[in-house]
Amino acid sequence: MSFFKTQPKDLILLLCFAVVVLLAPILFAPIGAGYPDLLQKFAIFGIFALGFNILFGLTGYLSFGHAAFLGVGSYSAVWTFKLLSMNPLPAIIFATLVGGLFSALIGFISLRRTGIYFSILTLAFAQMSYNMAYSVLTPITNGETGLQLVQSDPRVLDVAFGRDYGAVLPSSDLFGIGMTGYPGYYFCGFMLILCFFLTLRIFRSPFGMMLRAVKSNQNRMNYTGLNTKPYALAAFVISGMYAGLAGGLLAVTDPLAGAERMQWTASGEVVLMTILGGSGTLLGPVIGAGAIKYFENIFSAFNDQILAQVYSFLPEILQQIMVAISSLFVGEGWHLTLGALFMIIVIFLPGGLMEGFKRLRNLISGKFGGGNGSGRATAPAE
Amino acid sequence: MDAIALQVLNGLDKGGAYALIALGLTIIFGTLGVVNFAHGALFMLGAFCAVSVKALLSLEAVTLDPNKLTAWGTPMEIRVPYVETWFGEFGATLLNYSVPVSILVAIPMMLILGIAMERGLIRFFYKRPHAEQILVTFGLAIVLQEIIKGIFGANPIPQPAPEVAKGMIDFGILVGFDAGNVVYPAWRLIYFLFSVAIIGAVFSFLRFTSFGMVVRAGMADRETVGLLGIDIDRRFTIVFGIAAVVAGLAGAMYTPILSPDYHMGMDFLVLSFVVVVVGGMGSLGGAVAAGFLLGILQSFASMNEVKNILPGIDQIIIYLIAVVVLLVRPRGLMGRKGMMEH
Amino acid sequence: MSILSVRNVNKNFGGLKALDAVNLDVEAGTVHAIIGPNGAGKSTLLNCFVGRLEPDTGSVTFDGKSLLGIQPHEINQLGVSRVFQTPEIFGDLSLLENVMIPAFAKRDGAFKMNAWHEVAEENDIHALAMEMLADVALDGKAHDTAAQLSRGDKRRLELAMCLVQNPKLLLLDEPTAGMARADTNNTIDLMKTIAGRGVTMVVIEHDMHVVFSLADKISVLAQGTVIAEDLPENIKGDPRVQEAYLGGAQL
Amino acid sequence: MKDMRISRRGLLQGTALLGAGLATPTIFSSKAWAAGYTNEPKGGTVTLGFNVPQTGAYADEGADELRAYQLAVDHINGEGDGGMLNTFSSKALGGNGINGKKVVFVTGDTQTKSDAARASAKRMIEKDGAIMITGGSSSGVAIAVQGLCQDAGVIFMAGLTHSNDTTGKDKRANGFRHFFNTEMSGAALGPVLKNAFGSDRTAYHLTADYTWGWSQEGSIKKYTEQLGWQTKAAVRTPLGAGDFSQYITPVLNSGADVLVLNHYGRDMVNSLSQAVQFGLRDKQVNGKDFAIVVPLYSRLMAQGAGENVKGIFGSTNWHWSLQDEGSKAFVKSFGQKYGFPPSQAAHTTYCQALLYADACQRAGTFMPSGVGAALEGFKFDGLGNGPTEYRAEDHQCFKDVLVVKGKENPSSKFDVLEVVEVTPRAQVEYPASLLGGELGPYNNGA
Repeated sequence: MSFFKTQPKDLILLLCFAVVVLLAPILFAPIGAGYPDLLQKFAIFGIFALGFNILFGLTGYLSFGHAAFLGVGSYSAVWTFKLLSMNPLPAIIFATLVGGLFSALIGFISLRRTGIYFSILTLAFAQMSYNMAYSVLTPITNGETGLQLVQSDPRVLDVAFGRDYGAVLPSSDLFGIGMTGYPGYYFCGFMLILCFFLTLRIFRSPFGMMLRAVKSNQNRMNYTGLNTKPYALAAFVISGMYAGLAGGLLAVTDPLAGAERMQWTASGEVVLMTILGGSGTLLGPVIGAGAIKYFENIFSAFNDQILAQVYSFLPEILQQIMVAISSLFVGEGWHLTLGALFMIIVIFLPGGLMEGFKRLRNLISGKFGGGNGSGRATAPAE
Repeated sequence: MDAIALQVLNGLDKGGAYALIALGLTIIFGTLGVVNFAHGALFMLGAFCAVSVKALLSLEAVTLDPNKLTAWGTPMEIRVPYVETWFGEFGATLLNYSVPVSILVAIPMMLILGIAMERGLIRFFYKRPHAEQILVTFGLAIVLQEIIKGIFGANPIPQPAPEVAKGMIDFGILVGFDAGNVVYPAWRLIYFLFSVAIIGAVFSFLRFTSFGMVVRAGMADRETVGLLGIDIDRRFTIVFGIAAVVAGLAGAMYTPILSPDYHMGMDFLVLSFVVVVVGGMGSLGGAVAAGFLLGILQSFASMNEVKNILPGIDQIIIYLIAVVVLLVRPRGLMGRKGMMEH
Repeated sequence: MSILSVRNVNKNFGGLKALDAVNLDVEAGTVHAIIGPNGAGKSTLLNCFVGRLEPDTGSVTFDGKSLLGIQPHEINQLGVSRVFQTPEIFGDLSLLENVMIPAFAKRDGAFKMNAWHEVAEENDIHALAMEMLADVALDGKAHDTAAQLSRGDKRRLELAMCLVQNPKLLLLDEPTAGMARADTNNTIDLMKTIAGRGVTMVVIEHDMHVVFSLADKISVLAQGTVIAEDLPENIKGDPRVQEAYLGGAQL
Repeated sequence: MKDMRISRRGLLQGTALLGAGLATPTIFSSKAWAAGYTNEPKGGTVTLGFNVPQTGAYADEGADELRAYQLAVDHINGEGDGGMLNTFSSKALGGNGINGKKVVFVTGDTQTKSDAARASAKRMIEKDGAIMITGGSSSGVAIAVQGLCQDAGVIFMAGLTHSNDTTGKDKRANGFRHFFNTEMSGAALGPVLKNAFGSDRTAYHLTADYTWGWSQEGSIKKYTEQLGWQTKAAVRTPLGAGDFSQYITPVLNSGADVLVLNHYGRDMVNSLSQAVQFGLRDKQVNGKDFAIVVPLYSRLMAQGAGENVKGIFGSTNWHWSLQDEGSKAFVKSFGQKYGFPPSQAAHTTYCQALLYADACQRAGTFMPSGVGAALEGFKFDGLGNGPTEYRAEDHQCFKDVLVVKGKENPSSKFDVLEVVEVTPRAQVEYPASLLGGELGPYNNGA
């Protein structure tokens, strides 16, 4: 079994990753993120970004339409709940498969072009999916409200096995374990670890090397006897499956699928997550996803009351000034923070947060380790 | 027939806006090689130039009327615009013409803004990957629109057209329809003519001035022109400013058509990118042609007769065209080889 | 026996005749140089061998199979490798990876979802790649990023990338263009070694020093036609060739 | 049934393994033995969750909702002038919080997206311990958050949501709506439109292409066609289209003499302004004056349409110019605190907060089933809409509906609408069975 052949360094990385995921409720509690819904989002969008990174980080194809795969994943998961069973396993299996199929279709067409033309093609497909899901396809998607469970759903498998949910609306459960709250988080967390492990294998495999070659020089690849199209398509489909799985998990933890998760801004969000964390790195996208979801959920919740508490150690006038300044960036102003953050990251840390960590490490080892601390000089902004 | 004529007119005024935004985008791309996701924000800022001009003109002297109370018990305010107290009749006229007047303000404002943007941010991104250009300009767009939201709020702010242009013009008579069949709002026709004029001005500037010729040469082959000892960068900075002015004017003049709000730039951004790509990245003629083409097709797709056959077609037509064009003509309608393909 | 045979190939660009009824035979195990003034159609001809261009008429046969109408990667899989005028390498990748990729292409074909094994487990490929890097004296830099190499090193890396596939035919487009004299001599030595292993080579070259050091046979192309094809010593004195080059100046 | 089972035996056996798991009783579920209810307040405070749009197209409306909530919390805690607490017919609240606990609140941004709204509500429930969720400015969000609150076992007091589905097809036991709906808008507008424009009219609908739009279109069609109107066409327009002119041009020569704009928010502002720009307000068709109708008005939005709203009919839940004691008290305390009058969104959320607090106080508990029982069938007055009832069958408030018209000579920028008619509650009432849906039992959570 080649599992055991994983390099010791990678095994340690995987173990550390798993430990952080498992202990997240405790580790993230001090920064106010230790509650199940946000942790679920960390894990789910971590998977989404991991998958996106396989396409963008390795092959360099910038897709602006990946939210569409997340969306169809959610829809197929909710339909699985409605038609088959409230068990999350069939739901995420179908979500992954449908995400893969849909991405194979869109990828096959879009990959006939490269560069920004590819980006616009994926954007166009995703926007068409979104617009249709919002309006014309309402019988399948339930439009603006989003696809929801109802008591009268058939749930064939559940009925066949005599599972009766009584008069209440069922929620998904894994053999009796409800998928909300912390059990739901651990289900997502387990999937995240699994996906991280798969990504690690892909990164270290000859296939992964080929994907990086696609990004580096397609011309040389062709003259080296390699067909770039299937490699790019495979990466596209794999990332589409990750997105489908993420969409499925969104539905597992919260059985509602809304059309707006297919909008182009949602596709843009995963690009930002990947770049913020560091595209092409293993851990970066997960960190980026966490950072953005943290901003979205925590910063938007700050109001003047909370700010006043934060600055309560200051004299009253200073406190008021600080609250006035800070409130521009939190609560309803959290978009401003987000925008400014992107600019800062892209300008000063094009390699994302991972590059920041690396520079920090180099700095520290340069100072205390007495090494030359050169590393690889990263290009300054100019 | 009159229905089709109306939709063509409608497509032309829509297309005018698309073309103007796309023109700036494609110039920036062709000269600087930068994918500017903040271009929609420039359009929005232009619109808010008009808002600001009107707001300044309608600055009011507030006096309290002790005899009248508001519903919540405070004295009623009496508001009189300063321009009317100072300039009387002329002030009222000025206020009436606030949108056209704002053009005079928008030109220098947008030029300064564009140049500042290029010098302060964009120039550091010439050699960076397109993905990073997209991200940094996208971040800038968010920051700009949030600032506008902070100042002007999230609701649309109506900007009426001057009284003379508020009515309708019987366009049909001019081209042989019966009276009253093809009647169209005057301001929209003005907008179309305005966009044609701006496009014409940009084209002749690039075609007939020596500055423009250097720029066009630089677009075709930057290195060679650089080798001739011409300071291309400084010219390109000005080009960026011009693109910003074009977007800003498009926005300012659009305000009577669409009440501006902070988010209007984003709505136009994706659309104008599709226009640029359909036209061919870096192609000026392509951007203009694609802008009008998409505007007209969008109008046709919105007709009942079409929607009844293909429900929802009006919502996807733009993207559908983009897909078809890119698959049939890989570089868009008038794109050049090798542009943006890696 | 000829391994590559070109029969009556024509290629027009617009109204311009780039190749005019070209015939060429490359014998297996020889070094065949193609020379000619700028714009003679040398690169066009080479592009017709690798699937980048399609001739209007005529045939290109390699090892008994037609090279026309198939993709570049399929041609490579038949055993044709190419070195470019400006080195085409994977700049973001390490030297070792640069050489391993063609080795995988040779072993696994044009596409394989080899996503579960680690590269580190591929001991054979690793050893082969290191051996090739040693052959071009780059094994000391195996873990450097390829983009940082000097132009000469890039060229040698590209050669290693081609050689690791053990090609039946190696096409070289001006392999010493832009090189310093010392580098050029190194490259000549390297190519002699390769030729010594029996690899068939087609070389396009301007530098006559290189051509006459290496070639077993020379074809001279001018204005899209082969005006001479002979042994090097015969070409040297051929007046048609001197006529084609700079209107008769001595080579 | 038995026969079918036999024929499906193969399938059943094939999936036996999966089934064994599925059939496992919910022994691991914490709900099985938990007592009490979700987020039962233990200390001296009780936390309410205000979930409003802070970004996106409805941000201004959301900001107004937040202001009203802040005011309501002040009044419940005994600060300020007490506002509508003084006019409210129920006197249970004594200005010392709810059930002796001081009210605190947390806020969140719905972004007017179902996903974001649910995430924000979940945060308030899971992290901040909110005992109820309230707010919102669109029906999709309201329905999504209502479903979440039902699952989580907290009460949801809907904010601005006008779709029939919120208390119809998608109603939930834990959800309550004070705002009116499209059915009531239609019932209220119908007679007024007949009086103003006669019964021989041909209408052309432009409808926002999502559930609320369709719901609105259906109601208006139903009531106007009862009056003898014809419907020429009903065209769906994409949400957020910005420029609606390509949908308006076909109206010009269609022969229709009434344009119904089933749009809300930014779409309403844009489509109305553009319809006026295309001369529709001044047009003559079939010898009659062309008319434009906006079934759901919002004063905040009407400000955005500027002078284009003049003379345009519509309906609204509440307007600050109402002269009853409740409305006057509310406008006074809101206006003095913020310097401008409250919107209908502010009014409805203020009422919802007060109604919730009052129900808890009367029930003596925060347990959803107890609070719900106190709200069901609750009759009250003094909150600005006249005698009102929270109907037990569908948790929908029934009260008078305002038909309004854009004012011809506004005295200030807030004074854009005038009340044309107050349609009595009896006229807009409908049987609960009309809209379908199932409340189901209360969920108290764990």
